[in-house]
Amino acid sequence: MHARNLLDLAWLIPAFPAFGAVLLLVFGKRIGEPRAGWIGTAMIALSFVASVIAFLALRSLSPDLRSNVSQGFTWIQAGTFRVDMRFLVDPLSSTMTLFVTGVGTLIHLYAIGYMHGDSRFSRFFAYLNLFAASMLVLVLGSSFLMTFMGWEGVGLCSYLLISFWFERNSAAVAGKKAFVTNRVGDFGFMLAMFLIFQRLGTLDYSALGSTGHVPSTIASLPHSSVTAIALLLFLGAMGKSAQVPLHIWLPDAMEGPTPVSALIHAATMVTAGVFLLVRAHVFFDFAPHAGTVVAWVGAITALYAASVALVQNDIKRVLAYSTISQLGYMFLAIGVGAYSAAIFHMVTHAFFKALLFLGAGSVIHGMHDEQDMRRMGGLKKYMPITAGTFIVGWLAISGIIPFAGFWSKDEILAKAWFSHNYALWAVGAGAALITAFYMTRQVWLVFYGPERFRDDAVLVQGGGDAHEADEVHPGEVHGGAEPHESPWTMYFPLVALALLSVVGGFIDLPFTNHKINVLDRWLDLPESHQATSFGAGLILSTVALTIGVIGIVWGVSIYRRGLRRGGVDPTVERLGGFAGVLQNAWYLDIGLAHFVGGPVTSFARFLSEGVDRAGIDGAVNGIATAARGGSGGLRRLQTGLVRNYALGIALGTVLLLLYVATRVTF
Amino acid sequence: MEAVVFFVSAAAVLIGALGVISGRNPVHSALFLLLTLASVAVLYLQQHAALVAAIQIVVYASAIVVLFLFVITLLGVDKHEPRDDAHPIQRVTAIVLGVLVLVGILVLVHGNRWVTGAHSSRGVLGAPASGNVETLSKSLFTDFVWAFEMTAVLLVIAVVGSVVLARRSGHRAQVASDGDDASSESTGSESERSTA
Amino acid sequence: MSALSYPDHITATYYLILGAMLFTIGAVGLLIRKNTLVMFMCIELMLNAANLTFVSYSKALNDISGQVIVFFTLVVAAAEVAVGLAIIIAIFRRRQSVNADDVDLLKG
Amino acid sequence: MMPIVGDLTTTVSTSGKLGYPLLSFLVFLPAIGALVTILMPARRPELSRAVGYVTSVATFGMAIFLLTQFETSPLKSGYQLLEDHSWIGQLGVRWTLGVDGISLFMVALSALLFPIAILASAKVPRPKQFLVWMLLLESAMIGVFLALDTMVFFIFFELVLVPMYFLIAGWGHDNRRYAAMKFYLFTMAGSAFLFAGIVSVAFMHQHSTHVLTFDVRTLTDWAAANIHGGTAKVLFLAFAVGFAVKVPLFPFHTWLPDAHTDAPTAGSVVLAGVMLKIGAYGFLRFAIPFFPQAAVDLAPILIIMAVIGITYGAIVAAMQPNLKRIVAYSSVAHLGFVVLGIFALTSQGISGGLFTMLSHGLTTGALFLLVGMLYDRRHTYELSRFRGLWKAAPVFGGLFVAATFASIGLPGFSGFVGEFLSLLGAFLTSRWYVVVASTGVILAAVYLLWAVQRAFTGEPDDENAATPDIHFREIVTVVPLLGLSLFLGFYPKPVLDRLQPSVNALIHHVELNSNYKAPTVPTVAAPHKGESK
Amino acid sequence: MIGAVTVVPIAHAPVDWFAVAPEIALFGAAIAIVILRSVVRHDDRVNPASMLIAIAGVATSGVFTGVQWGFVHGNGPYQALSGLVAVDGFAVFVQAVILGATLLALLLSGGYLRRENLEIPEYLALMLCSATGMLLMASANDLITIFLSLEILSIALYVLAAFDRTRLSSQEAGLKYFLLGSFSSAVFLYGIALVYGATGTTNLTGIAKFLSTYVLLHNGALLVGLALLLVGLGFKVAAAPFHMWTPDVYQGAPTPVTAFMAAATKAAAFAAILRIFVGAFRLYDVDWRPAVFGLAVLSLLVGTVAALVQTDVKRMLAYSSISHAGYVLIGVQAATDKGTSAALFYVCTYAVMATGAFAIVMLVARRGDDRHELADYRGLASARPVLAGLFTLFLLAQAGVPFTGGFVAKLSVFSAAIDVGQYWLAIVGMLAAVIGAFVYLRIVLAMYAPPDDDADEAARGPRIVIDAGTGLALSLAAGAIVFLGVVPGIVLDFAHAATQLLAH
Repeated sequence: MHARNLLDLAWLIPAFPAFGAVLLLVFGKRIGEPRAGWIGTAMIALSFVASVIAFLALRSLSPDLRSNVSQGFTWIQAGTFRVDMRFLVDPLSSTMTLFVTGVGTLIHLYAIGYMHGDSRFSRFFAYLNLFAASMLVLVLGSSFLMTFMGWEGVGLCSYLLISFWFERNSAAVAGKKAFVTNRVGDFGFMLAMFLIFQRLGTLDYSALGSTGHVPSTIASLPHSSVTAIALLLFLGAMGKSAQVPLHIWLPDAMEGPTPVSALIHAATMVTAGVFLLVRAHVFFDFAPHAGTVVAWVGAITALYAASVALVQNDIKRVLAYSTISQLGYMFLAIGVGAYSAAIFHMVTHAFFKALLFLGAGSVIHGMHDEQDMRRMGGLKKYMPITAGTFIVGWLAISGIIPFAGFWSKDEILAKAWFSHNYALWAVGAGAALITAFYMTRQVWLVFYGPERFRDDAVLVQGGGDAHEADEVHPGEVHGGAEPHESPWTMYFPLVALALLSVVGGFIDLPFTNHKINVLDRWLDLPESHQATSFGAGLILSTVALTIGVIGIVWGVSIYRRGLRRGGVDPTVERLGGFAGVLQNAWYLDIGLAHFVGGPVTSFARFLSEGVDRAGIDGAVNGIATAARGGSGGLRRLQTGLVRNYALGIALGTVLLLLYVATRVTF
Repeated sequence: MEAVVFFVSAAAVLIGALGVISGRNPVHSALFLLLTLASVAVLYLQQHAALVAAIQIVVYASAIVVLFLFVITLLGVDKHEPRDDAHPIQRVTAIVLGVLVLVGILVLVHGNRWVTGAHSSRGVLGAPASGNVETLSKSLFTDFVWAFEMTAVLLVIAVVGSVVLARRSGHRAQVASDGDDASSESTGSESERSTA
Repeated sequence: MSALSYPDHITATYYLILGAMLFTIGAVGLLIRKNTLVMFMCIELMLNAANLTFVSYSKALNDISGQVIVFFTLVVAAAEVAVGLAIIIAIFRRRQSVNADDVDLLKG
Repeated sequence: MMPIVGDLTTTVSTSGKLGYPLLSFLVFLPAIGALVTILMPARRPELSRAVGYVTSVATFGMAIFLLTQFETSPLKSGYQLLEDHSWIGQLGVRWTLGVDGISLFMVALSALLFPIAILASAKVPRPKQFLVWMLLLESAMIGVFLALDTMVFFIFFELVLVPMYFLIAGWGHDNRRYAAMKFYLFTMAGSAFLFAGIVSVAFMHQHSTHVLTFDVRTLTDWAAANIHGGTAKVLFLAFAVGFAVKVPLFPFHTWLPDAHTDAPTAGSVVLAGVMLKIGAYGFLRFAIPFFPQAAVDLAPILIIMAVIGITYGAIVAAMQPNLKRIVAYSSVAHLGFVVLGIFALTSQGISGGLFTMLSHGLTTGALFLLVGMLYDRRHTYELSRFRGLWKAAPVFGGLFVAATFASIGLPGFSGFVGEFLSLLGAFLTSRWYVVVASTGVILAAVYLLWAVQRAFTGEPDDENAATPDIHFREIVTVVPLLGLSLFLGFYPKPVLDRLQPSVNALIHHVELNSNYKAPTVPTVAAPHKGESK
Repeated sequence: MIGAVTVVPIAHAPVDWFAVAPEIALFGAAIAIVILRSVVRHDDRVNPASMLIAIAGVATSGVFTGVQWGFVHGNGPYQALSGLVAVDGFAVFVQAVILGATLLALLLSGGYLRRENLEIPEYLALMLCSATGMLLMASANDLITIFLSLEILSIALYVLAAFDRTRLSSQEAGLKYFLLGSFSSAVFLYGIALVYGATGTTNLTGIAKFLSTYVLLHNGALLVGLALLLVGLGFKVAAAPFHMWTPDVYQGAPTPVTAFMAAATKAAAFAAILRIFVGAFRLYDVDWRPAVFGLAVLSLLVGTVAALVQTDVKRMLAYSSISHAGYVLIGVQAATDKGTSAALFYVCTYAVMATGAFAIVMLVARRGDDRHELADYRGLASARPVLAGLFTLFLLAQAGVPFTGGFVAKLSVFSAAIDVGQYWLAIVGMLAAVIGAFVYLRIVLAMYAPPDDDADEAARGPRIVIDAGTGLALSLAAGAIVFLGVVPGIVLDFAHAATQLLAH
């Protein structure tokens, strides 16, 4: 029971960063440049320690008791509706806390160096801490509503952090876009909660049961409402986790400082959707159709984003689209019922994508805020550590054994195959190939080949990132200055994450021997138990590996010599006209803006001008005008001529007599 | 016989009335008014209202009409009034409405249904010959004594009012002498007569 | 109404109808004449119409009060005349006109 | 498992418990303050101000005391601290005051907002007159919520207009006369029907019982039981029109933007903070309890109007070029949530509606205060004139953004609790309307964040850069509202617990007097392992 | 002369002086003033003296009224002077209202006459005579006495309206009022004649008795007569469509006279209407109620709408008095005790509101009584805050704002209408009140408009002087308005009791 008492202290995990956030928000100015960063980092670190303790305490319990709801108080109660402020610690949430706080700590540390000299340095860490707190509430919440609270909290922080440099209009717009798009998802989430409450009478996770026994309330639910709940939850997840078509905010989110991109828009927040669906997997167990939808949306997202990533020139945008693509994999996994695989990929992805982003950040830092890959090249010798770690991340994401990415991606594809969704497998594999290719392109453009950052000859030709031009911090230095390696606060996290990206895969090796795949057992989530033969698994893994290798080789062969003359990108050249389509992200964003945004705006204008001003207000004022008119008429009757007045009296008399005529008894 | 008298005087009444409203010259109108009043008095006599008829002649025919003529001449307005009408529609509407009122009254109160009231609620009429002098004066000083008193107020108002109004507006607040006398004497004379 | 052919006996109805006619003529006169004095005369006509009606009713109802009312009406008429003519005179002094249509200072 | 439900109209305790008429004090204290202010010399404004502060703060203190005196328990659903004195015998009007869960927090909110509003308008011209009107307004407002005699309610309902009219017309902006007149006439027109309704009910009662009374409790019980069918519907509509104009519901809202835009800051705060709630309160106190069946039958109409209000208000708000108009239209949307919740006729819905009333008072009040400060600095509301204010005035910007998210209804702020509950409650009875209404949560983000983006982000030009940051007095006015909103966002229980008994009693009353049955949800005895030990 | 020889013995009916004491007291004062005026010629002390006499007369009359109330309350209502006069609560209430209005009007007049330099004694005498007529009307129980009192009050008012000979507009008002007034009273008289023929009597009680005993197969004469009566009285209360004289006459007449006309005349005329229609012809209410309904609605609409575009404040108030007539008619057409008492209360309240409002108008008009434009009220609030405040009070009361008499008055008439199931009439009334509110608020806005727009408008012209009498009148009116609004119970009970003590 000692362990439980420890677990009841789970509220401390979000409490540390929350405290840090308040502290920095209020006293940030007085605390000042370096210290604020350290305080922030310390808070999240403390929270990491707490998570570790919680993890150990949980592990000490027997598997069937590994779920503890901490003490708390009633948050909202109305009628039979009741939601408590409690924290649920179970394998899933503790896994999440571990990597959220872990990665978070590293990124905080990194940010100290990266944000050096920013005018709102302390504010930045306040936001980061607030984000960490919200994220932890999200994962630790004991009910949908608690999760939703964290959900919105991270949304808020992402808004604040994306538009952290709000002097840049593009940043402000991006922040708003992110929040609003997320709101579309939240719309689904809320409806899902309403439906769940109506059907189950509570929003508490405990009502969802646990693996093994499913509550009768859910088992007996009409198929339609289960599907509805599942799909509505998925809508929420789509918003947060940037699935097509709600992905549009994520690329723009790169307006935020790089640590933000790494922490929020790669490692943690965007995976909240995955977490939610896994948390509520029971609904998907009962709604196969919903699962199919999820899987296909995921697969399409994966392929789509990968294809777009092919031709991006902004170092961060490439990673952004790659993130979307990887998230697609996770949803594909959930769709085919491979929940633990999804979590597995989520974790590994958190490692290597954070690594890649921080690496990119380090490059940008070293290049004095240059983000266009066409102006880079051959940086390996200027920033060796960054390069080395980045390459690790590259191999991981490309699915090269034994790096983390290989295991998780391979598991997902295998699960797709064994659940007889061969089409899904094919799409996933295709996406994997493209991924390997564009990552190779990035690595070569940035770290190998000729150094292009000195000559300004490379003209920036607009494309997918048309607003590159204003994508420059205040006080950017162009060319001239030499690239340099980043301070240790920045490359230490790189190294750490690189290590994780190497070993991360081993927490869940795809062998039937349950001694080895720890995560799977630890999470103890229901699995789609198709016949998985070791042989077939091995073959699939080999195929996946070869796909990765092919992609890399192909990429290297093309980008060995960097760009063509005049800074022309060979891929773009090869794709010809189609490149434009890709650079504009299949025109989805523009299309949405044009075909949805346009009509909506004009409709809104019609409502406000046409209906409200002219229609309703007009009607009201019309009455007034009419009254005035009548008044004027009556006034004209007052001729001032006594005989007219007498006439009026006579008229009245006649009217009265006419009325009398109706009453007289003849 | 009765019928003859009635129709003759009725014709006179209507002719007089129409004359009043059609005469271009106010003096003519006044004279036509005299005709009407006189013939009405005849109709009073016809209906055994001798005293009323007498007063009609004395007060109306003499005093009032004379007063009218006096004023007309005093103001020297015995000239034709202009035919042009500020609101031409007025005349037409007026006549239409008039016709409507008349028709209305005649139709609504048609035939022999004019009289539906209870009979002789406040004193029976005397014999036709008596002209009801006694009866009238009796009820005047018994049943209607209060109404009779009330007329006093009317006359005071008439006196004071005409005094005030007839003053020349030039000098105010102190008693004027001229226009004052004219009207006050005239009203005074009536008051004597009607309170007799 | 009972036959307008030469009647042997004149009922109250005749007088009353005459009264109604007189009343209407007076009213119309007031409406169509511009000379305030004449308009005033028309009012007298109307009052007479009322009086005639009263007297006729008093005969028909065999009730004296009808005639008494006429008496009071005369007094009222007298007072009205006194005041009314005074007003007309006063106005005439300022305007040199008894035309009702000239009196339209107050309007709107 | 409906909690134990008390009776809607029974009296829990009278002022006898207290020995002095607390509620009457609450009503009269500001009025007395106003009279004292009148006596103050006009050329010594500081005296008037002092009186204003003292009175309003004292009233607030009494309101707090009222909160402490209010008894809470599932059975204490009726009116408390009752006072009852004869007033206009001939018309059967009695001076009856009482408070229950539904009115309690409206009173508290009024008492809270007035000192703040007065403090916020420390620099108005002609402060003496201003304060007189403000204090009279406070009196009337509190009276509206405490009156338990329908006619007394109506009297205050009408009386509220006058000070507000003068505040708008006397201290408003460019178009103030038009706005004030529109506001006055609009509401008065609405109350025409309300009045007809009230008097009709009273006389129907008189004709059948030969007792002429306007007492809410008597009429509630009698009308609910004895007025049926078409009559009930017509009367309900008569009430509804009066209240719908006040709320304001969709087609009747057009006075609101003008009134808000041209009202002085204090006026807007009070108008949005308390006055709009009178309408919603009226629905809960009169329209629904008097005619439960009619309310149930006609609920769809009002729900549709509410849903339209939510979406329409938000969309139109997005198009406004004027910052204050945006906030004004946001009120239309928020009050839409209130009415939606109320006519869900579920415990969650009504509680949510009431809670939204409270939190809207806080958040929108804060927004109006901030917008007002902006006006003090820049003398315009035009969005196009603002740019990069966040950089120019960081604290101000931060507070504004905070208020914005509070208004958007971010979890953690009180707005969320209210809106979530009312949507949830409405979902149980009318699902598809809620699906539409929920888009409001998206639209709210759109128009408010768009406004923030246009006014606060970007690089400020010289004019904007010169905008001074918020100073202490202003912080004192805004922070309490936001803080309270935040507190209630995390711990709404104190409020909800006091609402619940009355709300449940109301629903119970409706169920008893109509064919309506509150929807039941499966009740999982949710096992809280943490609790288990 | 005819029959002068025969001596007719006339047994004088003992005159019940007590029944008519109030009227006699008032008329006595009038006579006294006339005599004093004609005796004392060139002496200015005659002015204050006559003013004192006038007020004393009103006071005495008031005392008698009070005594009558006590008597009626104790011994119940009765009829005096062979049924020409009714001594009942109704009469007493209305007389009290009339006397109150007269007192206020007198207080206003003193300063006004001095300011405009007009003959005070004659004026006072006429006003007292007119008031006497009104008292007579209130207690009259016979169509003849009603007609006579109508003429008394009207003829006096004709003169009063034309009293200011220096202003053409005043004389014009007099002429218009005279011509139209005598026209309408001629119609009224003819109506009496027809009713007399139809019922055989002019005594209201007799009529009621007759109608309750006989069922008329042919009600033509009765109804036409009734209609004509309505025309005559509708003219006096300025109900549409017989209202057209009102704006002109109210505007032209000396302002205190306007106040007197609006307040007292309406009270008296409505007393007559109530006595005739609700009292004598109650049995025929199915016939006359729709007609009155029509008049009410028409008056409400015309009165409020026509005032919208007015810029002359005095005219605005004139129009509003038309609409107020409409409100009272709402109470009348209910034809119930509730309605009657509501109408009485309304008349009482309106008397106070109107007098107060016109008092302000009188003051603002300054010497020459011609500054009535809205522009003349600009910035009044800053120039004379108290005056502006009082005017605001009176205007808001007319708009029917709570805690003023106006609210309770409207409340009670609408209640009466709803009580008889006429919801739409009540709602129309309320909506008319909305439009009316616009008119009043326009004036208020003008007063509170900062003087900077249209700067010297307020400054121009001599400073506003408030003489003692006017000040007293204003404070009395203001007090009464608030009193009627806050504790209306007393007066309402009074009005209610009055209807109960109606002599039948």
